[in-house]
Amino acid sequence: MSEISVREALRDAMAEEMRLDKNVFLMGEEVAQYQGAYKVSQGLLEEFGERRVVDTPITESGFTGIGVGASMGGLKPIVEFMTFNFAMQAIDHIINSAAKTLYMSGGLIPIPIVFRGPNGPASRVGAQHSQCFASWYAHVPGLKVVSPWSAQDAKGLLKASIRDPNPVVFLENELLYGEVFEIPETEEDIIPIGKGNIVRAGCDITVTAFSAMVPKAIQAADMVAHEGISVEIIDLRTIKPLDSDIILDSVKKTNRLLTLEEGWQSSGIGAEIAAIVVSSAFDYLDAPIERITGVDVPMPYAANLENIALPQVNTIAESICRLCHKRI
Amino acid sequence: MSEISVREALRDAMAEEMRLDKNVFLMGEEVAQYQGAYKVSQGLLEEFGERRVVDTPITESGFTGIGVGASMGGLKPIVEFMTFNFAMQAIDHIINSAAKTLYMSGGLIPIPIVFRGPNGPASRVGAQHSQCFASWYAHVPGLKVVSPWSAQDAKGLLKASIRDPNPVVFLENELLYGEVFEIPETEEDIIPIGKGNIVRAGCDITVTAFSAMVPKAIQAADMVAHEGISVEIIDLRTIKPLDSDIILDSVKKTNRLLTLEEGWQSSGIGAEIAAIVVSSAFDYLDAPIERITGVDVPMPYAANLENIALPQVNTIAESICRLCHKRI
Amino acid sequence: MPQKKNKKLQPIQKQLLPADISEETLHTFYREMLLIRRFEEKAGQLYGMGKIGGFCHLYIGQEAVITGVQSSLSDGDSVITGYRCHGHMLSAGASPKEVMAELTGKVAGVSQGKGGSMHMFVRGKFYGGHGIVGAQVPLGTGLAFANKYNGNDRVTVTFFGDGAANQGQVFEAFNMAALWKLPVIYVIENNQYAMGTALSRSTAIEELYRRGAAFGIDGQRVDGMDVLEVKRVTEAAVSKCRLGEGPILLELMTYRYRGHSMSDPAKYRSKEEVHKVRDERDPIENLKKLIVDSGYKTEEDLKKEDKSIRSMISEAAEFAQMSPEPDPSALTTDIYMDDRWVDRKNV
Amino acid sequence: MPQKKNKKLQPIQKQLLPADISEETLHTFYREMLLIRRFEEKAGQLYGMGKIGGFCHLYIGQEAVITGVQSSLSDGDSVITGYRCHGHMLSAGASPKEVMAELTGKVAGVSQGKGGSMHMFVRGKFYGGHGIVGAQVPLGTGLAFANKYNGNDRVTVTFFGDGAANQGQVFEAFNMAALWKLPVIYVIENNQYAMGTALSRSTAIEELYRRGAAFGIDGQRVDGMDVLEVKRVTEAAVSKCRLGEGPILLELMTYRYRGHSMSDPAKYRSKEEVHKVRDERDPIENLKKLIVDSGYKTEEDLKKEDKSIRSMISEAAEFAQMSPEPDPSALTTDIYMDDRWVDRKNV
Ligand SMILES: Cc1ncc(C[n+]2csc(CCOP(=O)(O)OP(=O)(O)O)c2C)c(N)n1
Ligand SMILES: Cc1ncc(C[n+]2csc(CCOP(=O)(O)OP(=O)(O)O)c2C)c(N)n1
Ligand SMILES: [Mg+2]
Ligand SMILES: [Mg+2]
Repeated sequence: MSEISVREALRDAMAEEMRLDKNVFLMGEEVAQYQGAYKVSQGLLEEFGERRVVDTPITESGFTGIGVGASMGGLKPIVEFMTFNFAMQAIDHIINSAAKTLYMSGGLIPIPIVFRGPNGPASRVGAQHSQCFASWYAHVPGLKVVSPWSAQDAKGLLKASIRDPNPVVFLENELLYGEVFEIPETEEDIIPIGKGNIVRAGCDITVTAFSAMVPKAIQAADMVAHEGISVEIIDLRTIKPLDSDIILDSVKKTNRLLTLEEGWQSSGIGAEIAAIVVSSAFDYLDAPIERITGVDVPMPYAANLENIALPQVNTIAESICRLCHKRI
Repeated sequence: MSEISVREALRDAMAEEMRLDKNVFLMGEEVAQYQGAYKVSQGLLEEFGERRVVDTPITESGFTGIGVGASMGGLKPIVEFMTFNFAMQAIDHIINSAAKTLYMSGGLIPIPIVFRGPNGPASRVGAQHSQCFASWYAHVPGLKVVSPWSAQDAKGLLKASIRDPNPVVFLENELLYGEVFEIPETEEDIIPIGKGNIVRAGCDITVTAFSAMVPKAIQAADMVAHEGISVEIIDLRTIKPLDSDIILDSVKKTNRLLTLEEGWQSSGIGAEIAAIVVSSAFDYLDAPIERITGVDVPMPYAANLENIALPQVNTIAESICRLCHKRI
Repeated sequence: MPQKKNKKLQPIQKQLLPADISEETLHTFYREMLLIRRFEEKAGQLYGMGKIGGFCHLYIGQEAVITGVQSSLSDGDSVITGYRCHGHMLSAGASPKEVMAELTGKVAGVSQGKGGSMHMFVRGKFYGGHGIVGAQVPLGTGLAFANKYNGNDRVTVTFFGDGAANQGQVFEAFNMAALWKLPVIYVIENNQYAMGTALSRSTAIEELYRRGAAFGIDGQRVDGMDVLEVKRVTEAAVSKCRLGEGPILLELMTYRYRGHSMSDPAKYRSKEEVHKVRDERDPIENLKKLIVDSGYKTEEDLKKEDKSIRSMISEAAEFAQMSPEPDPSALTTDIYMDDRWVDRKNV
Repeated sequence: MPQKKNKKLQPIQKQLLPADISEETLHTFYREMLLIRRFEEKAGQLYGMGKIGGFCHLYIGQEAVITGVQSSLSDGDSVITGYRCHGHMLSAGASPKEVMAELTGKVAGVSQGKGGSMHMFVRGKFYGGHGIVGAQVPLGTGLAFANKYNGNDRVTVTFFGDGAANQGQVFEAFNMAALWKLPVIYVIENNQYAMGTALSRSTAIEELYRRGAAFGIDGQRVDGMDVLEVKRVTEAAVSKCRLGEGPILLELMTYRYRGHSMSDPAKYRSKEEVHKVRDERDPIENLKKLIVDSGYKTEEDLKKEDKSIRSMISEAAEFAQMSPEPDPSALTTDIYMDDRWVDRKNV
């Protein structure tokens, strides 16, 4: 066992894959000399040189298109967005050039590429820098969408994403970068895309979460444990393809479901999960499905407002109790 | 009563509002001299001149930003996208500059603007020209999202959108432009944003639809009527804010729900509706909620594949029967 | 591409031809351009018959551009363009049958019927076939990036229109290509209209070859209706580009005879304007004259060839109409590549 | 803005000053620039104390730019910029208290605490405060569009950075502004770095004032550390722009002394480089010297004023810290404007 932060896990994943495959390279704003705006690429320039760790001008549409073109040309780019908010400038290339090309070419032109960077709210960075894009990308066939919580998952899933022959949108979380996790030292640390993870087994209610919502789910589960409620927490890890089996199996056991996400509610990830479950496990449901999401507002800057714009552990615990017909 | 096509209805809405308010103007590619790529702006240049009907270069990001800036400056722009596929180039301005500014400015800077154009699949135009963006825009607070079916709705809702002091994303459908509807000649033809419409009352099952799916819902309802199933069809008309009351009231009556849309399934509009209903009308549901959506693939070009990529009337009728426990 | 016939050389008037252009080259150009034209005429017909759907952007009038450019490329070089790509496909060596079958949406099409007129590819040579105006410019720049990354001397030619030249991502690509000295040749096919918008209505300065100057990219305007001129200029650009000196911008002045796509009544220009270009600048007619004047071929010879091209195209059209549509199961294939992760130890 | 004092004129050395610049103007500039600097220093302190969160982009070093530009504008003209906007807010007349309260996220802030450091506005004068690099350029062009539409003679100054200058939408806006002759002045605040990226690493050609040439926009490079030079050039540009002759591009050479935002260790440049600029080109120090040399004010006078500005800023900081946070109910207001449709008959 060794201790490692999510930041280091991501860096190690890239470094290891770059060592294994000379076609893998990293490009983005400030990824090289500056070592990453959030220091995720620390040390990569030193090890791999500026041919493979490429600082770009602030031109997301241009460098994303270049990344996709390089992928068509046989390379395996990792395109870092300083944050996914800025990927909106480039989203046409992610959708129209990357996600659709294999299909449009009748299978002739694969686009192996990873788009990664911090997604969703950070801390006090305001409305234009706090959006969660999980459901937008998950909407689109041809993309895979990954959003890890732990360091081990971050590493294993990023490695899998880099090896994947398809375009992968890899959604990180700035506030998790510094979180330290124990990581077992094993040979094979790949974590397959498309598989959720039961981070806590339980029998009374299923709670789905991903990224920064997983620790909040755990805290809430701890709280309600005192009330005798046993919560099963599923870390989705992959948003697309969604591991609906793990969710359905769990709901068939617990008969109750609460979904968590930091993003907005309308047509979010929780909406999709609720719709899957009410369609495929209707007879197993003993209670309404609830969704706890970021409040449907552009992210405010004020500390107190930002706080209540995001799901609270208390609220989660209350929801769990309500769904389980217990008072907290 | 007079007969009018959706195309004319949209044009009339713009013309009438431009006559009423000198700050309203139309900009976009080919909207002036060419009279609109799909002839929606026919006659507007002649009536209003090139100051108010403005042809732009093919630079969506630029002219959308200019539109939003003009709105900040006191005008009420109608920005036409030749299709909404191209609005991906400009989506940062729609989200970050238009939707969020009122909030970020503490209410100081309103952005009255309409973004309109054809959305979703047309006919045989391939993967990059056939995407439905309803759920993406509906995800975002600060935007209103409208997607009409009939000519009357198109006119009344576009007029309401132009008058609305907020950014409105107005999603049209190319294949409906030529459809002709009877329109009553009344004084006030505004149709309020945020209200669904029961286009057919029924008691056995609720079917939600919008835009080109409404006529398919009607056809399917006709088919199953022979089996004695009475379908209530709700034309959503507005996607955001969604008229959840009209849906919940209907489901509380029919106890069954089928959602229709041409867009992709994951985190689509049907997902949101299903999630709302299973959360707020759980005890009324007698059957699983089903969603019929566009198949989760980039749109193929081949005629037969394109056909089966989209919801079929047959499939809809089958779903209705299945949910109502009848065989067709 | 039609196979070259080994015909005995006829006496020619040397002075009519640039020193390094053989009669055979002229003849090849002629056949290649004619193939594109006849193909496009047939595509237009099939569209009229409802056999082709959606958009169909014909290349008629612009044949000299891709023909001249392609002739100056070597194996391993790549080409990319927008939706007006039938000519580029044929020039890249795709069979007229398979291209036409793609247009009719059949499984025998180069993209198995899934792409359509705008989305076709020849692996390793032609990278599409893109529907979003301007998007191919960073993509082509990325192909060049890959070549530079791999340390080879291949070049990428990235085509786009006069309308596309205003797109922001074009300038972003220019900047990076210049900064990183990428081996890319940007070719603006200036056919003077973007749909219904004449160039003068989309920009204040019509000298599009100057668009790279602010980034240090040299530009040049070329007669894109003269295949020999196109070849000459492109060859020079390619040689320079191979040396690793970075991007080059060429503005090829050309003209499209037909509407933007099939549904365009083209009211934004006069019939006279079109006729004048056809009469005076047609790339095929002018080359034909040169060949006949040179004595290498007679009018009669060329007519015969036209006939054989026409019949090849008719066959392609026949094939494209008779071929079956894709199997319905194809709807859900090719969304993702197989997930077999490459086992690195065996690479 | 500090109020101007009516002080008796001192004997001055006329030759030091441009003919049309009064000592009073110098003095006003001095006070305005100093206000920005002291404000920013205090903001930096509050950030260090955890009173300000998220991003906080200080303007220290660049004060002459907005001060000189603003002085050449009239009522009704508008300004827009990116996230580095505290100086622009103060220059637009926003009260230091309200700006500081916005930085601390309080309800008394100009955006009621909802916007933060990057998102502030002064209605009718300053249009933000935008967080997406380059986005303000089309927005500012749109403000100019509205003025042209309304047939008035107002101008819009659109500021952006050297890094932003590479963004595609900037070129798209240039093209339309030139095509439509919009009354917009583009001001590049070239502080030579975009975060950690020195200009030479983001573009091959560093003469950013040439970026509009391909569209017919004249450009000029200006010493942005000399407020008088900034004023002189901007005034000329504004006059020209008011005549309806279309956009103008100014590249103002300046420098930021602090890191990009508060968390930036600024390892990408040497301390010496920063010190050299501070020592030799500081806009405030150099102006101070001019004022003192002119005899209009003594060092002592100016020190006293600095003190009064410092105390005003301290009050602002006090106010910003003591003010309450927004009421929780504010979370869900201002998402949409009231839906009362305007009754057209009463307009
Ligand atoms: C981003 C985007 N905007 C608009 C369109 C619609 N459109 C397709 S082709 C075209 C005109 C392009 O003109 P030009 O670049 O000159 O190329 P040409 O058609 O003349 O070959 C337009 C507006 C599009 N496909 N993509
Ligand atoms: C589209 C976009 N990409 C990246 C960022 C992150 N970012 C914020 S400021 C900045 C540097 C901008 O530099 P410059 O334009 O020179 O302005 P300066 O900060 O020097 O004033 C970057 C990369 C962003 N906000 N928006
Ligand atoms: Mg053109
Ligand atoms: Mg800078």
